[in-house]
Amino acid sequence: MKAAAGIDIGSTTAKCVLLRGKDIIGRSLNPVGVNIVRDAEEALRLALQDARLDRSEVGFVTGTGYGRFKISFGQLTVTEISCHAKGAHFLFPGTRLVIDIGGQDTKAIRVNERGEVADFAMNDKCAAGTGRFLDVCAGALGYDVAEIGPISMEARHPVKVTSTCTVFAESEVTSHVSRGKDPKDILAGLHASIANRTLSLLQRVGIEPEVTFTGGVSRNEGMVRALSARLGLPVNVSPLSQYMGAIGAALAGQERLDGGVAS
Amino acid sequence: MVDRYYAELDQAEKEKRPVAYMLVGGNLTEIVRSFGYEVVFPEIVALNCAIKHKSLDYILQAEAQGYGLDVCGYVKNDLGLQALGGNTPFGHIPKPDLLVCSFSGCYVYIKWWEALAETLNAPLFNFDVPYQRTEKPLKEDIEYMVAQLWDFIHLLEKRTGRSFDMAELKRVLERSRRAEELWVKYLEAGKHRPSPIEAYFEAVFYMFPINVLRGTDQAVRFYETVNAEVETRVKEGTYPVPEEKVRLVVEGVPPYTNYRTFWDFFRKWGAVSVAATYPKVGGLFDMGFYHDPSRPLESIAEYSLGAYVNQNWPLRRQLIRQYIKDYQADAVVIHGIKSCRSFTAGQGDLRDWLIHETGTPTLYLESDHEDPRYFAPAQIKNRMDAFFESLDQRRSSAAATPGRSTP
Amino acid sequence: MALVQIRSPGNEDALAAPSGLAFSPDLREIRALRGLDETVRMARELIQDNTFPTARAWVKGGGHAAAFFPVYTPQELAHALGLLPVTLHGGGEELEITHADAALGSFLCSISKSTLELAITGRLDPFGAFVFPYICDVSRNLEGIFSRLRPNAVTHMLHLPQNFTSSAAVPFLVAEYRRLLEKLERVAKEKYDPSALTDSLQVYQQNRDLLRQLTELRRKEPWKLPSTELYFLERLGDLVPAEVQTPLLRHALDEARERSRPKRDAVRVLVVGPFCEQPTPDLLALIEEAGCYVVGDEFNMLRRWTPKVELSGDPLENLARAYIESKVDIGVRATPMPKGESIVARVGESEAQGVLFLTAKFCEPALEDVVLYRRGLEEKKVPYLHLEFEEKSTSYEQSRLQVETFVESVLFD
Amino acid sequence: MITCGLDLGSGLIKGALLEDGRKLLATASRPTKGNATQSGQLVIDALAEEQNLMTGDIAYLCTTGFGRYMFPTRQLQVSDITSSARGAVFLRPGTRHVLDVGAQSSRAISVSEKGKVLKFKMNEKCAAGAGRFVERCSKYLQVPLEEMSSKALTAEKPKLISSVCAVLAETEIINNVAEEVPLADILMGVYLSLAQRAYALMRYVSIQPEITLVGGLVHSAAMVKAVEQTTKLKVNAVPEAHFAAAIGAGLLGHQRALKLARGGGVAA
Ligand SMILES: Nc1ncnc2c1ncn2[C@@H]1O[C@H](COP(=O)(O)OP(=O)(O)O)[C@@H](O)[C@H]1O
Ligand SMILES: Nc1ncnc2c1ncn2[C@@H]1O[C@H](COP(=O)(O)OP(=O)(O)O)[C@@H](O)[C@H]1O
Ligand code: SF4
Ligand code: SF4
Ligand code: SF4
Repeated sequence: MKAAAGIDIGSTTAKCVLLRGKDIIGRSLNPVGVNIVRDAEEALRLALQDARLDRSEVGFVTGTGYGRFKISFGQLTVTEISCHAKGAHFLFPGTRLVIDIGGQDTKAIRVNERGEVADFAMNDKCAAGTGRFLDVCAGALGYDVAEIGPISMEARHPVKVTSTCTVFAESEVTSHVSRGKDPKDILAGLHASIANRTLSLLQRVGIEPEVTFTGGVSRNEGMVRALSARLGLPVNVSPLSQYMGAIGAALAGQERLDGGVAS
Repeated sequence: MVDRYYAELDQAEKEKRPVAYMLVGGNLTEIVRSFGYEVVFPEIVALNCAIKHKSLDYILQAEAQGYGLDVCGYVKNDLGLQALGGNTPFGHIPKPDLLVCSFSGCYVYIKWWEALAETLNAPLFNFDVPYQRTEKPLKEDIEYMVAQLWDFIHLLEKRTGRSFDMAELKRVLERSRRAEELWVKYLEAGKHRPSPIEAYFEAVFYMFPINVLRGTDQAVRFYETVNAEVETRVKEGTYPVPEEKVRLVVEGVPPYTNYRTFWDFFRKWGAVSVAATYPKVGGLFDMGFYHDPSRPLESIAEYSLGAYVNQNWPLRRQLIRQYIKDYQADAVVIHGIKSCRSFTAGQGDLRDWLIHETGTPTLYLESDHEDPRYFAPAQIKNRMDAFFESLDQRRSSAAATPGRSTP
Repeated sequence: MALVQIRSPGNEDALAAPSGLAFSPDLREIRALRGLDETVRMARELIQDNTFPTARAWVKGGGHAAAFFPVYTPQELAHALGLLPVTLHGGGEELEITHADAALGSFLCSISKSTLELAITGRLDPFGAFVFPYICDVSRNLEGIFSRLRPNAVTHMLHLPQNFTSSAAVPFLVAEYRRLLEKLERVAKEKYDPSALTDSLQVYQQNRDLLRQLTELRRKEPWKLPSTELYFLERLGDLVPAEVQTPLLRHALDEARERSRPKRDAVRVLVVGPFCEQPTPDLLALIEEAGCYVVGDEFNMLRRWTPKVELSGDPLENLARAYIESKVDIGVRATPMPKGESIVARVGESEAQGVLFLTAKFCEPALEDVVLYRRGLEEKKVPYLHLEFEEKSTSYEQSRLQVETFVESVLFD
Repeated sequence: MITCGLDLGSGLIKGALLEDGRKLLATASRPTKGNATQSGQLVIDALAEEQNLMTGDIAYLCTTGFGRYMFPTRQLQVSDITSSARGAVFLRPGTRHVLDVGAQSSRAISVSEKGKVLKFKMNEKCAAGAGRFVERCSKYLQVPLEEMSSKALTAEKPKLISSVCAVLAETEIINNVAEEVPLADILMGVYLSLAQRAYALMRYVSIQPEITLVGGLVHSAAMVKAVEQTTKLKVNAVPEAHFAAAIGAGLLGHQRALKLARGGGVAA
């Protein structure tokens, strides 16, 4: 059986997943730079390497994410909204609500029992409350994004962060630091502020368990906890959460393969 | 026809004929024209500027005067244009001799006309139209408006030295009524499957005469031609969207700055609007209202009261529900306008109501009608793709598993 | 005396059990006279408690309450029916907005969102009626949303006339008030009685007179009554009946007059714009700290709109006529005279040295007027500053910088 | 009499030493790091050392800028809009309009011939219009900050940035790189976008020549060119203008000291 590849070109990272039947046989994650076509190829190459598979074994390539139109070697493009829904349904079949927080946007997706998108909403206006927001604030405090989640969870007196703008949040963070606030507390405040903003987005589609959290920011435990607390519900997270879009794309390709479309 | 209208304005200016400025919603075009005024509709000028990609220059001019980022783009387009001398790519816009503010459906009207009055030093008549909160107009509302209309008529008599001719007004209203009936016939063609009309993108162009040229023979003839064209389409099977896949009801003002791009996003998915609320900003003729020569001033008052945005949310919701049913629509698309609160405040609630209480899939998009800085094509396209994708998906799986309804 | 009886830590989700201040149904804790500082402190606490403790106490004692959105609404009508009229002035800085965004839209003022949030989170449950005046499209549309959200309550979009010269405006407004009365009667379970309305008009007349004396004192001797104090005294009337507020005002006036405080070297400013959404108390304090005396403002326009209501004759008509004949210049009604002239005249009356436009973000009525006002001020070389605010903000660096620069530009030569 | 103006900015602390409010003796700057009081003192020490003075020789110290309240030994503080205006008129007496582009905000100021602020406007909530944006672009595009301007000046067809958001603008820039827009064109696009935002502020307060640019971006010839192109007017840009706020604070300090010596004055 040929494998299906799903490639998700996001604003910050390119992800690729190889799927054969119901098995994820390879994956890759690399940063997107200036040459998107090359990054997509690289993502596929790395995933093939991971799966020890030859390019000829891939029967179908599906692209998703903001850069999906740049994947010139793919056969199909699907929006990341459908893909995250599909992917989340695949890993957590009971999912009814998907929260995807990526590098530059946040999405709330309500899915039906078949993993189809019933309704969705996205953040508008600006980059506030997204992964980028966390990246910038982590930078202002001199941490790496991977560290800030766990640190935020040690806070005892979270400070209030009100700035709705990523750039101004950075200066708000700096001014809290200069006033001698504990970085833990500032980070906890940042996480709470994003959780709150996300909740308001989720309200647009309606909150229904089970909730699955996807996208790069779901790797941040602090964020998972803040969201779950704000929702008052447990939240599914998989180690593969950041790959959810790529998994969904691969699944869409797999369906085509099953339907008899050859490459 | 639009060109001819601007040429006419130019002519009026040269001949020194009096010019009145009016708002589209609930306008008093019949009365004003019967006193020999040419009429400028700054909203229409503004949207034409946006289509021609000129609006940003005027908006920036207005912002330099101090109009904030959040002020309605029409207002900024108009005041910026005035400050720059009134020259548009399609002709010169003459200055007003009279400002008629039909306060119907939008509070900004009051502020806008006030600013014009102060900036251009022109007399202003405020025609206060109560907000419509009941299905049938209230007696006191009509009495209030008719009293104001008489004040207005007396003002016009004083300003022009002409005396009011009721018989002439009745003849004009008769022609209005003819045009209105033909317009409704056009709109209702959207009930056919596939639809021979595009009730949003196309109707927006065709609504010009019904708002601006009501009461003229020209308007009547225009809709006769349009309807003949629609009949030919049906006969020959040439439809605006050749392969109709999704039938939509569209709510909201279009993004005039990127009109074509926006339309193309719909066409790509075989989506056609079969009914829309925006072409009803002038009046809800398709809901049974027509100007009535036997009750001239009363029917004019009812017309002003019945403009789409002058209806409260319960009435707006009801109308949209009716459209979905009558036009067999599959989904609703709402286009929110950043700088127009009149239309937009509450559209989120409408979306929620449509999805949860009527079970209609609904997409909400946001940009601006005049300000190109707020049209983010990639974002809008992404949302549309995802929406139509999911609609498609749910349909095919509903077809595969009969008996299961799409949520 | 201990005012605070229960105070929750502001936990959003613990709303089922109402938190905040608690009172007895006759509000006797509030009626007790006390010193000016204490009154201000009490008013501030009451206003910042967004669970509407007075209305809750009132309803618990068997009464009914009606909520009114700013700016002008004839609260006398509710008063005459024995309802507690409460003005909804937003959610303040503590309220988190999570639900309301979805129903409204991104580019709207905060007060519309916070008011809706208050309703969604159950904080407005004590109210049986919601009245929204047509001051702008947002307030108007909000009524439609409330009617869906609170189907069991009475909602009304009050159309206030914009044609002040038509002879039909008063009869129209009387009819409009009658429609409102009919709805309020349902909530109050009382019938409208004209003589009760006349009594209410009188109660409100007294209340307005005192408020006017207080603002007059502040205009003349701002060091005796800073605006931060006046503001809370006035806003107390949002939450308690006029007859409860009036004696407190009288007491405060007497005390303020007697105060001896040094006069600072500050710039006298007229504050224009915050007639609906309210800035945070900290922002108000900042303005005074940075070197301004606020000698005139647009807060609490409700009680200034109809300076005098005739007491003899048909009370409903008197109330309507007072509205139509009012000469107030404000962003939410058609202008009685050109804005440019009007602002210059207002500067003159308040003997201000400059104007501070303090407008809520996205508040179109206020934003559009600023342009015309500016033009008038520039012609007469009156300095001005325009600041935008939001109901909720904690970072004041930018505002402080601008107010200080403004003060320096007036004071330094 | 020697007075000192200290501008505690968000990125850089700048100091100026003046003699009798007429002569600029020295300027110095240090990055704002950690404790503002300490960094500020370092600047004052550097100034004193250059002029062979003791700290006690400074008759009056006036602070300005974002951190103006954070320096306890100041005698007076003024806003950086007030001080930039004074400083600009000191450096270029014909100035009637000052454009100040700093790290976090841009301001347009119209001034009287004495340097008094008549009207001013700063950029709104959105952070898209100031120097920090240039810094981020420099990081992103891996061009050292000092070279941004000279590279930009070689542009042939500058590519404007349409996004109003500083963060999303970065994405837009990356897209431009991907689409192989020449680096110089992207860089000049950055300056032109800044200039356009600034122009909106300038129009609001009404533009009158002469225009003087102050703040950190005076070092960027590309910024000067961009503003000149956008406004179609000549723009003064002298290197000392980076210290305009510090100079202005020194001047105001001098005025104030004189008044005190005369025993009058209530201002501030
Ligand atoms: N190890 C990690 N721990 C916490 N957060 C992470 C980690 N890795 C990535 N992120 C976050 O994920 C974001 C990228 O998410 P992703 O879904 O890949 O975005 P996109 O699809 O837009 O490229 C980053 O901005 C960062 O905040
Ligand atoms: N040597 C330099 N070359 C180019 N740009 C510079 C240089 N120094 C500073 N800048 C620019 O000036 C900005 C800082 O300006 P400044 O007026 O000092 O800000 P602040 O007063 O807020 O600290 C930086 O963001 C940077 O863009
Ligand atoms: S209805 Fe909207 S677009 Fe029209 S004038 Fe009012 S605010 Fe502007
Ligand atoms: S703040 Fe302004 S826009 Fe908002 S509801 Fe009040 S008047 Fe209307
Ligand atoms: S600069 Fe800030 S406020 Fe502006 S759009 Fe970007 S993130 Fe949002």
